[in-house]
Formats: sequence, structure tokens, C-alpha cells
Amino acid sequence: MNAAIKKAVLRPARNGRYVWLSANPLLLIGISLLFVFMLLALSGWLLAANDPLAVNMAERLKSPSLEYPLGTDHMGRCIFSRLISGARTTLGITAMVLMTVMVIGIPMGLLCGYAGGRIDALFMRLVDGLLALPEFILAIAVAGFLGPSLMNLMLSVVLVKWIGYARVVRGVVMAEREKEYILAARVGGARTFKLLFRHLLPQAVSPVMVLAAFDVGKVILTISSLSYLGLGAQPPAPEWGAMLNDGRPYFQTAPELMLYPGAAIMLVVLAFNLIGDGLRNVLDLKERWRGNPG
Amino acid sequence: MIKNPVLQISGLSVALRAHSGSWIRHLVQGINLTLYPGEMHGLVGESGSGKSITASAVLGLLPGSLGITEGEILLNGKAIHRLPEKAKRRLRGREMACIFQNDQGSFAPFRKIGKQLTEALQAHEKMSSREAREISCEWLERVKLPAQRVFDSYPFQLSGGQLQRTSLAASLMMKPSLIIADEPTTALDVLTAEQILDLLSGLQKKTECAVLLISHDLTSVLKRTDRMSVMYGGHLMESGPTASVRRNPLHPYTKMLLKARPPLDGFMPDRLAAIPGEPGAVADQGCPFAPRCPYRKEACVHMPASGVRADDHSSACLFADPEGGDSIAAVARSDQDREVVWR
Amino acid sequence: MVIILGKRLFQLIFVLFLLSAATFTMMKLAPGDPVRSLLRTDEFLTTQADEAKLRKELGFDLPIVVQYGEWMAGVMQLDLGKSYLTGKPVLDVMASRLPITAQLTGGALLVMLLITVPLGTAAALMPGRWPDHLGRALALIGASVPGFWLGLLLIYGFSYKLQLFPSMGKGGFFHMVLPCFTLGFSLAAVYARLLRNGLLESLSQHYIRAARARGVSERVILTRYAFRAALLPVVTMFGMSIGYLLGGAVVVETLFSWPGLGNMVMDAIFGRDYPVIQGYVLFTGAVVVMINLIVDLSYRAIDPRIRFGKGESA
Amino acid sequence: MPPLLEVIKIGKSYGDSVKVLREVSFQIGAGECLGLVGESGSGKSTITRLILGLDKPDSGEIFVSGQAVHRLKGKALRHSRKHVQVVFQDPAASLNPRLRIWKSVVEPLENFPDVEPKFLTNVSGGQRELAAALLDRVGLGSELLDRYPDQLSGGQKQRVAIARGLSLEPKLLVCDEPTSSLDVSVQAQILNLLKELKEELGISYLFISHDIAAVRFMSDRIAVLKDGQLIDQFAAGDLFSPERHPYTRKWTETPA
Repeated sequence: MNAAIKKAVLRPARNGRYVWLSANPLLLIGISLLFVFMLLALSGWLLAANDPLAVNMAERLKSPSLEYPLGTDHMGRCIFSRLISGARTTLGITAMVLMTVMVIGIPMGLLCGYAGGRIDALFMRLVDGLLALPEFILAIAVAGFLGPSLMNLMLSVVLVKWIGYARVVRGVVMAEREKEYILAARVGGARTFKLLFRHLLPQAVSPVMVLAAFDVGKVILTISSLSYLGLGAQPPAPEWGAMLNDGRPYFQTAPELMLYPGAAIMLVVLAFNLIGDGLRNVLDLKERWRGNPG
Repeated sequence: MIKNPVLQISGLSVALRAHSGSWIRHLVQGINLTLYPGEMHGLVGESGSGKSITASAVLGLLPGSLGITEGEILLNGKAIHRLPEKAKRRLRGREMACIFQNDQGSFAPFRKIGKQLTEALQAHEKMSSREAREISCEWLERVKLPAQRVFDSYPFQLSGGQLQRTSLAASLMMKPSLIIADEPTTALDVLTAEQILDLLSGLQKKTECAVLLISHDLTSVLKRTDRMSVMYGGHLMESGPTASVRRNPLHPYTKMLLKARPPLDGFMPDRLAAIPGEPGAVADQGCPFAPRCPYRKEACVHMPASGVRADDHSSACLFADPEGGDSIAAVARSDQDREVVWR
Repeated sequence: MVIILGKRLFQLIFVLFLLSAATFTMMKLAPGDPVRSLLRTDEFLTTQADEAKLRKELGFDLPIVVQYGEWMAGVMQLDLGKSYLTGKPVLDVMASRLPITAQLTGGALLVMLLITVPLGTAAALMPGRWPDHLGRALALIGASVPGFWLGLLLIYGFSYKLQLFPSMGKGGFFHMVLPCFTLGFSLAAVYARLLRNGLLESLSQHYIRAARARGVSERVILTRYAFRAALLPVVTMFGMSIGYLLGGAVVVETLFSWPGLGNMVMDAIFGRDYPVIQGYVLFTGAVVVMINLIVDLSYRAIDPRIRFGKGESA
Repeated sequence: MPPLLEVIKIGKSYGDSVKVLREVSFQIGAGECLGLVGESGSGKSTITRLILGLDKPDSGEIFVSGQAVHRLKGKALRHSRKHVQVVFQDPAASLNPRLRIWKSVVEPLENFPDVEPKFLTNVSGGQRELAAALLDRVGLGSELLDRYPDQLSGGQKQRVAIARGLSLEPKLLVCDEPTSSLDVSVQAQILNLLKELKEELGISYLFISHDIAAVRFMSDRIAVLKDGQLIDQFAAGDLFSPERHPYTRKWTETPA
């Protein structure tokens, strides 16, 4: 009975597949917010008239002016330009981390999901092991032993995060592997390559996209938190977390030193979370609509 | 002795409601159906015909996005669909019960069957859990199940057939006057399905309760029900005593449905009389079956299908005997010799 | 039941072994020579001989495998070596700090429950109305705001401006409010959403309709059916949030200068105090695995299908 | 000339305890339709998987046009598949949801470029034209070519699956409950289509179903499966003769 009602209520949008964008405000806000940041980050060298690293003690703690749109920090550096180059660093690192994570995780997930058996059992043991070390703690260990640096931080995040993608892809492959369209493809003479990349992997695209959208936010938070603790980006790098840490001693006299980087982090992460939420609603709707019988 | 009807549905319409509260589209329109004690009424239709929505409307379990726009539902003479939720809840299980399609799960997987049965009993009458347990086990015996073991096991430990029998026991033990069986055998294979339906009609005779059997399996409806109604696109196409509908179907859709089934015995045609088009193809106005009806005439597309009455054998088709030619106001030449008025 | 426990315990040992091997190798990879950094802290001129003597004393001249063997033997009897900086056994250092971190995380969990349960339930029971929107907004903010920034804002707002709560140090109830809220808030925001989705999902299950059709009251349906089914995703997530909680504790303890494990490991990192770092990593690893074990066991309690293995017909 | 499909005493069990098939033997001649009737759990789907080479039997042999397929592996197994194709029960799960219809239909031909089915020889142009011809063969218009499966009805999807099954002009098409999840009116359309294609293309069918009436409509011979054993095999005309196995009579008496 539920299927009948669902079918009546969820009639597909008349004008085909591209109405979902307008029907989903979350996705819209997220994308537009992100677009603004992308613009800022890329035009950093254009707008940042001032050098983010140029120390000028005479200009210390200036209030916002034409020359310094957001004023200057305790070392007289232009906050606005530091924020922009900070955006480039943060988004750049996150992109690199996520790229590496997907390059490792997705094929591993495909392999374990499709091959199963010993490889899969080995993978699951590895997962149990690495899951015992939460990202944050591993970052602390790596920073502690190998010295705090952005590279070490990225390494420790990648080391744990790839598992998330491998598990999602593995889950999808295992669920789809016995479905009739896969059996029909095998009977139709499809080779393993076609089964993996034409039939199985595309099913994992939407869950991976949703996971990635939310992961961007998580990675940015992890990197900035650790930089704040002094375990990530080292001064004078204009990384938002580190900037927030520099601003801390002055938070009574010049609270904006602490305000701007924090707000920047939150807005970027919020943008990605909005996109993630929007994507999940859209893809979920398609999933639910595709799922129920005709 | 004239028994007063258990269930009377007149002019029932259900529509899809937009968030703003306005009605978007009608899913079910103008349903008339009467059910007497001890009678089994078959409600037949393909997917998307609205038969399950009608059942949910009677039970008062329509999802939020659907609502009853017009019509009356009388259970033992009392109008029920405008009752407050609390009053409706007291009726459910007590006066009317429901058996669902099996694989959709009639019992919560993480709680023992026993607990779910006694809970339902105690929701209606003050009784000790020991007493509730006894009644439950007694009914589990009646549906030929190892009562003690089933009472203490979890749903996933029972087979499809056993679960459906438990569901039957759960509905009957409160001695409701009406049971709605919504596709009870669809998920079961043929032989188990027959046993369940035998059990249902047997227990129905004993308890004199009325049964509304909703199914897309024409064969079992023809074999077991006293009266039947055929639905298409949210409308009633035909309704009447099952024997009469089987021997002399009035509506083209019913005729073609009966012929579309591969016959088990007797002459085997080389090709089945398939109905062209898809079950979803429903006309927005005029007769809903018009797009797929080979006897379609000019009037069918404009004129709304005539109402199907709940008492005798009548059909919604404007041309009562389409094969007989194009007479519009035709007198139905079925053996009851009633007149079909064209509006 | 016992087999499952056995299997899990084996997994625990295997993971701890993996962990210890990893931390040990990382320690060996660490740049710079711990001996020299140790001697320097004693502020006297070091000679080659002194270094050799200390190296021998600490057993660094033995082949790697033997060092690892000795070290593991020590770990077995909970002897995690001595802190380079303070010379005190790592175990005692951690033992003194543990209750403080436990208090913080406990408080954070309390904050989480106080927000999650009411908000999540209200959002699920009144979809599309203000509790739902509030829940959605909070979830988005909770998942986006950096913990340390939230802490700073709270300090700036409540303790600096309004003088309501102390901004630093460990103490009575008032000392705990801001740190616990900082650590607990984003968790609460995420879990409120999870509980809402879990409840909505379970309320849409067919067996709920079936129970309603049997006349079971809404209250019973909510408590005995819907809540129980909604627990499963929440408990799963909890297994994964432990890492977040411990990580967050490091940040919050540094921010509010609480002398917990988090603070300890930060000092150890900057002081190159490897045994303490190692002790911390091993400890957190063990805690995470233990919590996952408990989560796994509670799985079985919530959903018997897992206990009996799926779909085993009677 | 050896029969098209010869199954000799095949046995199969999953795990050590559950014996799913015991000593099952049957044959299908060229252009013949064998109906296989059985309750769910009787081993029908296992037989399908063994014949399609998706599983290996524990014991017994399977020959397709005299070639032993039950031992084949890798390349040889893949090539043997040209002769045996399949149509499954659930139309919604038979097509890759993220592939346009024409790509799904023409995939087998794409996998075996050397195959040129007789009924497609006069089709000029690329894969899309081949797909259009195949869809037309099963009564579907070319406007469906670029659609996704979720935009089609159950009946349309099953026709696409049949078109795909025919594309290699196989000698045997295994139909595993092809109409069970369809509405009555659509079932009739699909049964008519299958019968039409059999007569025109001379393809043999293994028609599996729990609907005895549909099996009787389609089949020349019928076999009855109970708990993994073939307990009755007979010509379709003898369905009601007295010497039928008691279990078979249970099928014919119930849905009157």
C-alpha cells in the first residue's frame, strides 16, 4: 500500500530531470556562498593590494580603512589579504587531501566490494585498526613524533579519511553486485572492467558526492583546529586557524583579530554543509523515487 | 432477516493535498460500497487503481499528504471519518482490523510477537497480561500455529506464511465486525496463499465478521468473494455479486481483465486478449479507462463515467453492452434485467 | 554470545598491538635525538660520555627489535616508561589527569543529551514546524562552527563581557559550563538531527501503521517502537564520535586551560616528551576500541536480529 | 543432433547443510519451450544461475548444443554465453538505473561485435539504430531510446529486458518468472510478445514461473520442481491427465 501512495504522491517533476535545483533552496544558497569564496580565493592576488606577510609595526592594530579593508593585525599586516591567501591555503589543502583520499579509497572500495573473500577480510581488519585511531588523535601523534607541520597534518588526515570512501563504495558494490542488471550484464558478456566502471561505480557516485561535500567541512575544521593548537600551519603562514591563535592574546582589546578568521572558517564550512544537505535531499529523492516499484 | 450493513461507503473521494492545503489531484472518486456481516467483498484493480488508498481512508490511516474531500464512511451505522483521532484509534483493532501485504512487515522486527499481540489487546480492554497472553495463544492455536513458540519468538524467526497467520490471529482476536485484507497473499507463493485464504474465510464464517479483500489477483477474488468491485484510475468500473460479474461482466475493462488471464483448463487460445497500453494510462476527465478502451466512443471522453451503485450489479460504462452495438441508453441484458440509466 | 565477546576481545588485542607497533615506529622515526634533548634540559654541559651512558641506560643502543620487545613487555604490565620532562612514570601522570578529562567529556555528553533528546523528538513529531527548522539550523551551525572559535566567543561574551562564568582553570560547576557547552554543542546539533531522522524513518516503517491499525496508543508507539528503532543510527554514530570527543577535549582543555590529558599531550608534543605522547595515543586507542565494543554489544540489545544473525528462520 | 540444452543429474547445495538441487535432469529441444513450475524456495532460481554459468553445479553436467558448459571458465565461458541469454523477474532491477535505455539494450552486441543476428542484418547505422530496431521488435517506440529506466513503466522495462535478451539471437532464452511482478493486463502483453518471438525467431525458452496457467499458455512441455527435485515431466496437453503426480494435481486444483 505504501508503494501505491508513494507513487501517487511522488509523481516525477513534469519538466524532466533538472527541476531539482530550484526545488532545493539549500543547494542554491550553498553553491552561491561557495561561488563567492571561490571568487575571493582566486582573485586574492588581484584584490590583496597588500602583501599578507609584510610586517609593519607602525601600522599595528589599525581599524578598517580604505587601505586596509579589515584593518591590520598585531604585526601591522593587512587582515583582509591574509584572510584571502588563507582561503587559498585552506581550500587548496582540503582539495588536495580529498583528492588523495578519493584516489586511494574509491579503488580500494571497488576492489574489496567486488573481489570479496580474503582481500575484503584483510581490508576490514585494517579498518578496525585505523578506526581505533580517530583522525584528530592520529594528527596529534604524527605532529608529536614527526614534528608539527602542514604536510604531516595532511598525511595524518589522509591516513584515516580514505577509509570512509572505501567503505561507502564497498557497501554500494556489495549491495548492487547480486542485482539482476549486473547478472544480466555478466550473461551479456560484459568483462570485469565494464562491470566495475559502467555498472557498479556509477551507483556509488551520489553517496560519495554527499560524503565529499560534508567531508570538506570536516577537513577544514580539523586543519584549522590543529593549526590553532600550533600543530598544523606554522607562523607566519596566513592559515585561518593559526591567525585565530595569533589573535587570541589581543582578544580583549582587538576582538576582531579573532572574529574574522573564525567567521571565515564557519562560512566556508557552512557553504559546503549546505551543498551536502541539498545534494543529499536531491539524490535521496531520486534514490527513493527510483527505488520503489513502477 | 435483514442484517444492517457493517460498512457503507458512499461517494467517497480522496485527493492529494498541497502544502498550502488546496487539493491538487483526485486519486479516488465517487466510491460506493456496502458490506454485510459474514460477507466477503473483493476489491480488484491493477497498480495505481486506488484500491489501497480506499482501504486506508476507511481505516483513517491516510498519510498526511492525502485527505478525504467528500463522501461518507459508516461503520455499523456510525460516521467515522470525521471522528477525532482518539475516537478513531478506539475503533481500530476493536471494530475494524487490517491484514497487510506480508513482506511489508506487520510486526516490529525487534520485539517479540507475544508482546505486540498483548499490547494491542490491552490497548482496548483492561486485562492482566496473563489473561492477554491466554487470549493471544488461543487465537494462535486457531490459526494452526504452535502458539507457545510463536508467542515467544521474533518476527524474523517465522516464515512468510506463519507471519500472515499471526497477523490474521491478531486481527480476529478482538472480534472486529470488519476485516480489511490489503493484498494479504501477494508476497506468498500460490499454495501457502490458498491456505491463508481458506483460513480467513473459515474463521470469517465462524465470527460472522465482514471482510474487504483487496487484491490484484483476479483468480482468488472470483473464487472466494460474495460480491466484488473493479477499480481503475481511482474510479469504480463495475460492482456486483461475484457470480454475476464472472458470468456476465458489464464493463469492457472487467471483460478484458477476465479474458487477459491465461485459462488454466479448457480451450487455450493462441494469443491472450491483452489490454493495450499501461495500467497508469488514466484519462483526466471522462471515463478513466477511455485511453485503453477499444470500444471508446466520442461520448466517453467528455461524459464522466456514470456512478456505480453499491447494491446490485452495475457498471460505470455509458454503453452497457458495448459489443451489442452503439445504443446509448441500453437496458442491461444481464439476467437481473435491470435498467442502466445514461446520464 | 560468548563467541562474539571472544571475537571482539581478540580484535581489541589485535588493534592495540597494531597501535603500539605504529606508535613505537613513529617514535623511532622522530627527528632529533631524545637523549640530547633530555640532557639539555638538565642545564649542564654534556659530554660524549654522558650521552653514551644515558643512551645505554635508556637502552637505546640495543637493536630495534629487542627495544620493541622490552617496551611491549613493559606496556603489558602498564609500565609505559617515564616522562622525559618530569621523570615521573607516564602511567601516574595520565592517571592524575584522567578524571579531569573524564569530567569534561562527561559534562559535554550531558549537554548533548539535554539538547538532543528534546530537540530531536520535537523536530520529528512536528515536521515542518519551528522545532524542525530550529533543529535544522542548529545542525548546520553546529557542524560548521569551529569548536575553538565557539569557545573563544563564549569566553568573550559570557566571561569577559558579562562576567557570568570564569574563563580559565578548573573548579566547581561554574568552571564547567562553558567548556562542556563548547565541547558538547556541535555534537548535540548533529545528534539532534540524527535522532530526528531516525525517528522519522522508524515512524514511516510499515509496522508502525500495522500497530496503529491494531489500536495501539500513540504514546506506546513512540516509546516502545519508534524510539527504540531510532536508537540504532544514534548508537552507531556514537561509536564514531568518541574520536571527535577526545580530539575536541584537547582543544577545549588548551582553550580553557584545564589540566586534563589534552593539555598534557600538547605540552608533551612541544616538549618532545615521546613516552607521554605514546602513552596518550595508546590510551585513547584503547578507549575508542572499548567504546566501540560497548556500542557493538548495545546493538545486540537493541535489535535482536543481529543477535540471532539476520533472517535465521525458526 | 544433440538437444539444444541437456541437464544431467545436477546437484547444488549452499553451505554444507542446505541441499538446494538433487539429481535434476531435463532437456530442451530446438525451438521448444519447457515450462518449469515450483514454489518459491524449490530451487528454480538456482537452476537459472547454473544454466547461465553464474554458478557451478556441485555434481552433474550441463550441455548446450553438445558443448559441456558446466566446466567452462574465463574466455570459453564468456563465448558460450552468446547462445544462452536471460530475462529476470523484477523489471525495476533488470536495467542499470544510470544508463539510458538504448545503451542497455545494445550492450550484449557491443560485447560481441562478431555476432550479426539475422533479424538485424538490414539495419544500417550505429548502435543507436540497432537499439531502435530491437525496441521496435518488442513493440516499443524509439522515443524511449534516451530515457532512463525510472521513466518507464514495469511493462516497458520488461520489454527492454526481452529486447536485450534477444539481441545476440541466442538459441535459448531463460525466462525466470518474467511476468510475476506485472499487472494482469501487462502480463498478457508480455506473454503474447514472448510467444510471438518464439514462433518468428525459433528461439527455445526455459519458462520458469509459479503461475501454472501462464506456464501452460507458454510451454510445449512442463516440468514440476519440488524441494530441489523434478517430480514430474510431461507434455503440456497432459496437464490434467490422471497419471499426474499428486503434487502436480495440487497446482491444477487450487486456482480454479
